Amino acid sequence: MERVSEPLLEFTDVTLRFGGVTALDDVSFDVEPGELFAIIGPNGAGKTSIFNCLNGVYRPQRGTITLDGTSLLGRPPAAIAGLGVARTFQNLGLFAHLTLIENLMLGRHHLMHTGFFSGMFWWGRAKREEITHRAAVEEIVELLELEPYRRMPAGMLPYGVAKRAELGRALAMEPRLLLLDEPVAGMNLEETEDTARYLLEVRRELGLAMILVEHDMSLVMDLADRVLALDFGVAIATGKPSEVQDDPQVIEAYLGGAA
Amino acid sequence: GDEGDTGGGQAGEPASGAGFDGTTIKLGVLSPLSGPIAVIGQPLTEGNKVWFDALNAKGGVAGKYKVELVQEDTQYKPDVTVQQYNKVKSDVVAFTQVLGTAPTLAVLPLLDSDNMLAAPASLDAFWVREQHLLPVGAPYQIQAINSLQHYLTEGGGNRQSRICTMVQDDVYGEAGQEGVDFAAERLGFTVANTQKFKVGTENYAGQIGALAAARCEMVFLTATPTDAGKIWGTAAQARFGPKWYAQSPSFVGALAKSAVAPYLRQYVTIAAEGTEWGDTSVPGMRQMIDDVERYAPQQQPDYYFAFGYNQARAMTAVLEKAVENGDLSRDGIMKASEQIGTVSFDGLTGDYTYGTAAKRNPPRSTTLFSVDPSKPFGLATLKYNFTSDAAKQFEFQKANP
Amino acid sequence: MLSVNNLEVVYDDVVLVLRGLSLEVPAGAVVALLGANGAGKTTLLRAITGLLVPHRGKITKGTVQLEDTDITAADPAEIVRRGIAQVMEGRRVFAEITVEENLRAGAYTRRSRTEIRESYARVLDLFPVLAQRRKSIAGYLSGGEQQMLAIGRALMASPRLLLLDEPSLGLAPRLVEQVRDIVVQINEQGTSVLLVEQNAVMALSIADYGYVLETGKVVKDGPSAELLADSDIREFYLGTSAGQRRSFADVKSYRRKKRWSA
Amino acid sequence: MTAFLQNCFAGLALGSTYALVALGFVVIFKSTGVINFAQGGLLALGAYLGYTFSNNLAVAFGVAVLLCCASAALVGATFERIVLRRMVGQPPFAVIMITIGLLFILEPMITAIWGFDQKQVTNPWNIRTVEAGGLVFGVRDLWTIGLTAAVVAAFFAFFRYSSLGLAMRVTAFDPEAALAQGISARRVYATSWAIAAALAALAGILMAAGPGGLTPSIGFIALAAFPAMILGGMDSPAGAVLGGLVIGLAEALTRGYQDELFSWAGSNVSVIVPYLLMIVILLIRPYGLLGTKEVRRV
Amino acid sequence: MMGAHRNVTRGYADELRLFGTPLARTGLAALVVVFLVLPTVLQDDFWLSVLIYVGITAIGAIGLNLLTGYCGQISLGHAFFIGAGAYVAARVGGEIGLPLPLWLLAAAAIGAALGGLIGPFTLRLRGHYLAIVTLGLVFIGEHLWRNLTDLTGGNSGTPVTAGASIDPVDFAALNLFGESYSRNQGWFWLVWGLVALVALLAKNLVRTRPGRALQAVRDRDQAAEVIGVRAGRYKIGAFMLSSAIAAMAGALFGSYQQFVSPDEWNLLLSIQYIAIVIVGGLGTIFGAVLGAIFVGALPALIDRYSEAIPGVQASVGGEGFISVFALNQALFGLLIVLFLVFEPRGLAGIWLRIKAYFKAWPFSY
Ligand SMILES: Nc1ncnc2c1ncn2[C@@H]1O[C@H](COP(=O)(O)OP(=O)(O)OP(=O)(O)O)[C@@H](O)[C@H]1O
Ligand SMILES: Nc1ncnc2c1ncn2[C@@H]1O[C@H](COP(=O)(O)OP(=O)(O)OP(=O)(O)O)[C@@H](O)[C@H]1O
Ligand SMILES: [Mg+2]
Ligand SMILES: [Mg+2]
Repeated sequence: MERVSEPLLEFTDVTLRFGGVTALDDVSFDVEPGELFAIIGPNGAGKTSIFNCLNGVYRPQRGTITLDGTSLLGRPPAAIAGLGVARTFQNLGLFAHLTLIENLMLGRHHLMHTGFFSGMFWWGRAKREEITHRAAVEEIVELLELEPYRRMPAGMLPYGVAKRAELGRALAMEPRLLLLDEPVAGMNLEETEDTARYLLEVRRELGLAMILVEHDMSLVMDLADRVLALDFGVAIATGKPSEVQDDPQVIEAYLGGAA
Repeated sequence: GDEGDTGGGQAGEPASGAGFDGTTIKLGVLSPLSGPIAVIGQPLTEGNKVWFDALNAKGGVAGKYKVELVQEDTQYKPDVTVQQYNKVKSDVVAFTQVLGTAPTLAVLPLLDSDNMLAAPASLDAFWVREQHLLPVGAPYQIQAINSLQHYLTEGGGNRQSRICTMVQDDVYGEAGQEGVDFAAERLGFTVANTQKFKVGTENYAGQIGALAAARCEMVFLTATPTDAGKIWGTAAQARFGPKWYAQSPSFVGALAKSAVAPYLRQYVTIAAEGTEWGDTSVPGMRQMIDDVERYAPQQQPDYYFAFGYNQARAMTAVLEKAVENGDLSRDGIMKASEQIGTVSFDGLTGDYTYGTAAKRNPPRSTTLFSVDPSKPFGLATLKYNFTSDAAKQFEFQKANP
Repeated sequence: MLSVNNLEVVYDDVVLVLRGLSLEVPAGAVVALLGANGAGKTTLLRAITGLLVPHRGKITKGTVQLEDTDITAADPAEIVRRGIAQVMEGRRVFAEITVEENLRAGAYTRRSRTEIRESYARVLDLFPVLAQRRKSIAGYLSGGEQQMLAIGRALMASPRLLLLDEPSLGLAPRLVEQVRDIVVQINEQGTSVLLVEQNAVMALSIADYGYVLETGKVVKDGPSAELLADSDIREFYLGTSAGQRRSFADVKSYRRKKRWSA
Repeated sequence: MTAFLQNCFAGLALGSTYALVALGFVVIFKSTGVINFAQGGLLALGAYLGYTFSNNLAVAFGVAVLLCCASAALVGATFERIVLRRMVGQPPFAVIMITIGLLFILEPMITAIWGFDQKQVTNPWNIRTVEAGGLVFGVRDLWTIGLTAAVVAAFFAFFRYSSLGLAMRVTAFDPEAALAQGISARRVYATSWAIAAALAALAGILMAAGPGGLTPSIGFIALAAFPAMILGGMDSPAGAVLGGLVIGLAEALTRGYQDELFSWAGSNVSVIVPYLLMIVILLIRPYGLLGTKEVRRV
Repeated sequence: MMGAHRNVTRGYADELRLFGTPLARTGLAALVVVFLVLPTVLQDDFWLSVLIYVGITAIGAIGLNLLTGYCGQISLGHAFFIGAGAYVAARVGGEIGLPLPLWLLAAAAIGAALGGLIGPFTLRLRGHYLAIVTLGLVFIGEHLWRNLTDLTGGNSGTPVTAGASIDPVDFAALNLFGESYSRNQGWFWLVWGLVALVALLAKNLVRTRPGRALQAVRDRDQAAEVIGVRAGRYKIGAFMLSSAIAAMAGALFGSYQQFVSPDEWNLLLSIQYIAIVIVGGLGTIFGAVLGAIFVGALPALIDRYSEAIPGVQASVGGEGFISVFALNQALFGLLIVLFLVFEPRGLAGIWLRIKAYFKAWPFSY
């Protein structure tokens, strides 16, 4: 791929260890603005760990991570969210007792300003803010076809819907970089197609960059611009989807006979 | 009140009104009747009741008006006490018992604004100067002062003796400490060591160790029975044997039957009032024993019972006066409480001079007891009805100046 | 082996989720259960294993029959003791204890120490990753590793009937194959399987019989070969209606939604 | 030095009682994930049952101790039978509240049955002492320490050789998933409540045999055992024992040296020393000395 | 125009109304009427004082529910902050003599400051560990209250003479339209007016950005961080807010009771507050008020009627197995147990059930 601009995200020489486990071993990659970048690899390869480093949940022992020239290392997760990094979670990170709408509104938390006091004294700013942001959230609800679940507590949502709601919450954050950790796990083909469509639509309309971690290879192959394959924390291949798919090391470690 | 036109001092039938329906006088009791402090509240209330049962059997107040108690459980909490006070205040002419320093202080403003009379169930010194309270007995400070005087004159001590205190960390403890400090000033000794403890402490080895290390020859103790038992048990185990003087609420009959009894016999003196339980040579005691046998035969000898009995007696004096004045309204009761003068308790406790709060003079006598398991309550008179000079000089202040 | 008759389940006293659902798992068979999100698959499994109570759910009608015994709303522990084990939705590994302890917990109903040791060795054999991380705290495993643990834990019970709620969820393609093989293998050893899967290709390829669920009702069922040939199933579950797989990149936004019951 | 050792012994004896109570807390926490506020009530109940056996039925004290532990265990198990089994999978808060409710029930029942007055439990120890090396040891204190050690040893052996420990932990962590493994939450709850009640009863009867006798407020000790449980780590039986001893020693020593060292801190500072110590330790080790760290991962 | 179904709301502004539906509006109107009329009908000082204490407790419980129910931080230290507030009222309202709004605000400020001191513990400690540390706060507080004699009056307590007047209205001696009202009547209006105000403010808080953030922190604090919620700040904020409200409740408590002593701020009080928020329903403002009514008024009710039960000893020394007072406590405990077995989500849960039933009506399911 031609370098058209400065990369949005530079993830350089990152090493992350937990006790004896090396989750990431000198991993580097970068993501262009508007690019859909996929990370694949066997279970435990370190994919989610990359996200956790990006988010500031884990602090890597070595390496640098910059977003648009700003270093992300050492910043608390909330600050990184404020810089425009949004994320969906592999094991669902919805707030179980809040309704779907409230979960999505939380995505807009860093875009809003109401504090304890202005919240208590509802009339005026807090109310206006609620209404504006609610409108933005409703757009996402419509886009992701979540209407029937609006008021259902997230804990009661069926698994697939919950995944979609997570995507919605991440979108509500109006991010520059969207991290998707297995967004179609637990979805059937029809639902996967829907999600693919949402992702493409979002990309077309908002032009934001995405990193996709997914075990559904057909989705990765169809959507990704570039793919990084990891094994045991080591980057074993990077490139166009078709190239990576044919890489013998990737087949051996990850795909097996299926692909 | 609406019966104000009967006027004070005018003999005649008192008009019916709140708490008095023309035949029966109702009195309130605000006491912890459940929870941990019910150990005290139950016998106190029983004491109230036995007195009035006996009185009613004789016809009642002025021989014609029966007295009925309206009991409410305060759980020893000030807020519950306020609620319960409000609950019964319009059904009673006065309160013959309010138990607990904090609960009493919490209803005090209400007593003032309602012009209601209540008899507090503790020997706190600052009740003396509250017009709306009707205390009985010699306050804790007096017990302490008299004890110290006794120790220095007849108890084998002198001003150079190492005199210590062990007091519980609350108002009751502070009252004891205040008495000792007052005595120290008047009698010219210094307090060598003071140990404070929290009610319900599990282990007293530290304090006893400290008292022993301070080589205390005499320890004045302010406690309640559970703690006192543990304290003496620990002292006995540590083979620490000073002369203990303990405030009356520290003792309970069960202690004299417990394993520490031999130790208590040897080292402990209890400062209280009146006479031994069952000592029929004292008329007040004779009457009380009779009444107990008749109206509460299951009642064990109990210090708090006697206290409740005395409270009821003081209240009866007020009621008699109010009936004589023909006015059982709150104002009438208050007026009567100022007029009763000296009330005799027939030796159960010292005589109390009532009147306006500023002029009241509580009894200042103390009876010292030694522990004797063969006695009904486990106490044998050591020195009967004794008033020290220092005690006479003690001045009483208001609760909330 | 298992038969569910006309089952009705209500959550929270108001939300009717299963509406007279009936289904059979013959002894020794693998039965696949397909259905969109929210169709009620997980709810059915909960109803079978007696786990509705913590979700404020109730069986209001119908029965669940294990061989000759009625186990409708029986005590869950009792149901496990009768030989039903399950892989729960969302993995539900015990995060604060080690992998090994998780597996031991799975064998709780079994008494023979030697048999437990055998099963243990077998699970570690199936999932070498777990063997490596035997002493790790389960909560720190990666998502896929936790999924393996959840499957392993269910295998530790050595059940007669195994309920699998999306076992392939979050597993790498190579492992999905492996899980398929495991299911086949344990089925061959005599365990009946009820398999809830979104990966319809995988599920139908090993199942003897399949059910399609929609809003709490069975809308289609049949031998898997029949289902695999069904044109609707091919289009909506396998994505191969025209013989060739559609690319996700070409999905049109006006796509028709398939709803059998509509 | 003698004074110091004497204080240490007092602390050890007190700490043993704390350890028993804290162990009861831990057992219930381990299986249900809640603090059992009724522990003090069970302790008082056990003590009064012991009193009835020992005084009213006049059985030998040793037998009375066994009987009171057994009957307290029965009460604990019955409580599970009537109430707790209906709470499987319900929010822990509701269960906490139920233990508070139980405390509210137990307390007045005890006073209704046994009254408020102080009881003296017939026992072979009383205030007897033995002397050794210049130190005086209360016989009851020696027994308390000894029995605690024995019970704790038996407890650990039991957990070592039964799968119950694991079952308890997973039931507390995720009752639903535990059920799915065939772990009967009911049995787990019943057993842990029985054990906790028996431990409480033992602590209660040992305390009641002391010089202070027995009054309904005996259950208050449970409050003092909170810091012991927390300081050791809420889900660690070994931690409970360690915490109990540490708190007991700290309390006894501060009390012994209150005048010399802590007079500036107000009278009676020893009462709050356990809490201060607990706070300091938790700041350094947020899960107590031996507690399990909560796993949080996204 | 088509009549909209009562469950359908149009537009967000509509949906955001607290009393949007006709039913809710009717309920509100009924509550206002009860509020205004009750003290004139029910002049009984007992019930009024019970309800005043209940109201004060409800305010404190709303505060605790924000912390425990919404933010998930269990605190057993509420009694400490209540006590602190009472002493502020005694000094600032009583001694210095500032008027009601000022001593209330002063109490809130001091409460918030104390909460801010303790708050950082929440960053490090989780769940029950935090609960027990805050429990320690009660004991340490009790030690302080006993020893800071100048502030608290020490063991003997202190009178609280803080007045209840907002010039020119004195709630302790209301004089409206030529009618004069008793202290208890005035206090009823004052306290329940404040309950309504605090409940409204709290409700607003929890339905806007900060409230959602609190709940997110409760449900999953790490995920909350990742989506941009500064969990630590909200935890401390919740602690400060909750203790500020607690201190206000304490100040009202002191001022109404006119006397307070260190024994009152004990663990039992904290437990009572926890009981209220659990019985009422965690994470609902309405529940906190219901819980306070339940816990505060139920014993009074049992007290009234338990004498009719056979086997009960109506007074000390009377016949019967169990005294009416002991029975009262036991019944209270029993009701709590039964009730939570029936509905673990508390009173608010029952309310939700009823609502859900009516929403679905006439179609069940
Ligand atoms: N907090 C942690 N503590 C200890 N080990 C961890 C922690 N987080 C991750 N690991 C380990 O690091 C490795 C990489 O985990 P990671 O979650 O990144 O895998 P993954 O590639 O996302 O796998 P999957 O596809 O299964 O989700 C795993 O072996 C995991 O057990
Ligand atoms: N605890 C609950 N309370 C109320 N409704 C619930 C609850 N759990 C599930 N539901 C509802 O029941 C329906 C079926 O849910 P279920 O989880 O069984 O679906 P599923 O088929 O397993 O879906 P998925 O494939 O997404 O896991 C859904 O509409 C869901 O919203
Ligand atoms: Mg992952
Ligand atoms: Mg499901």
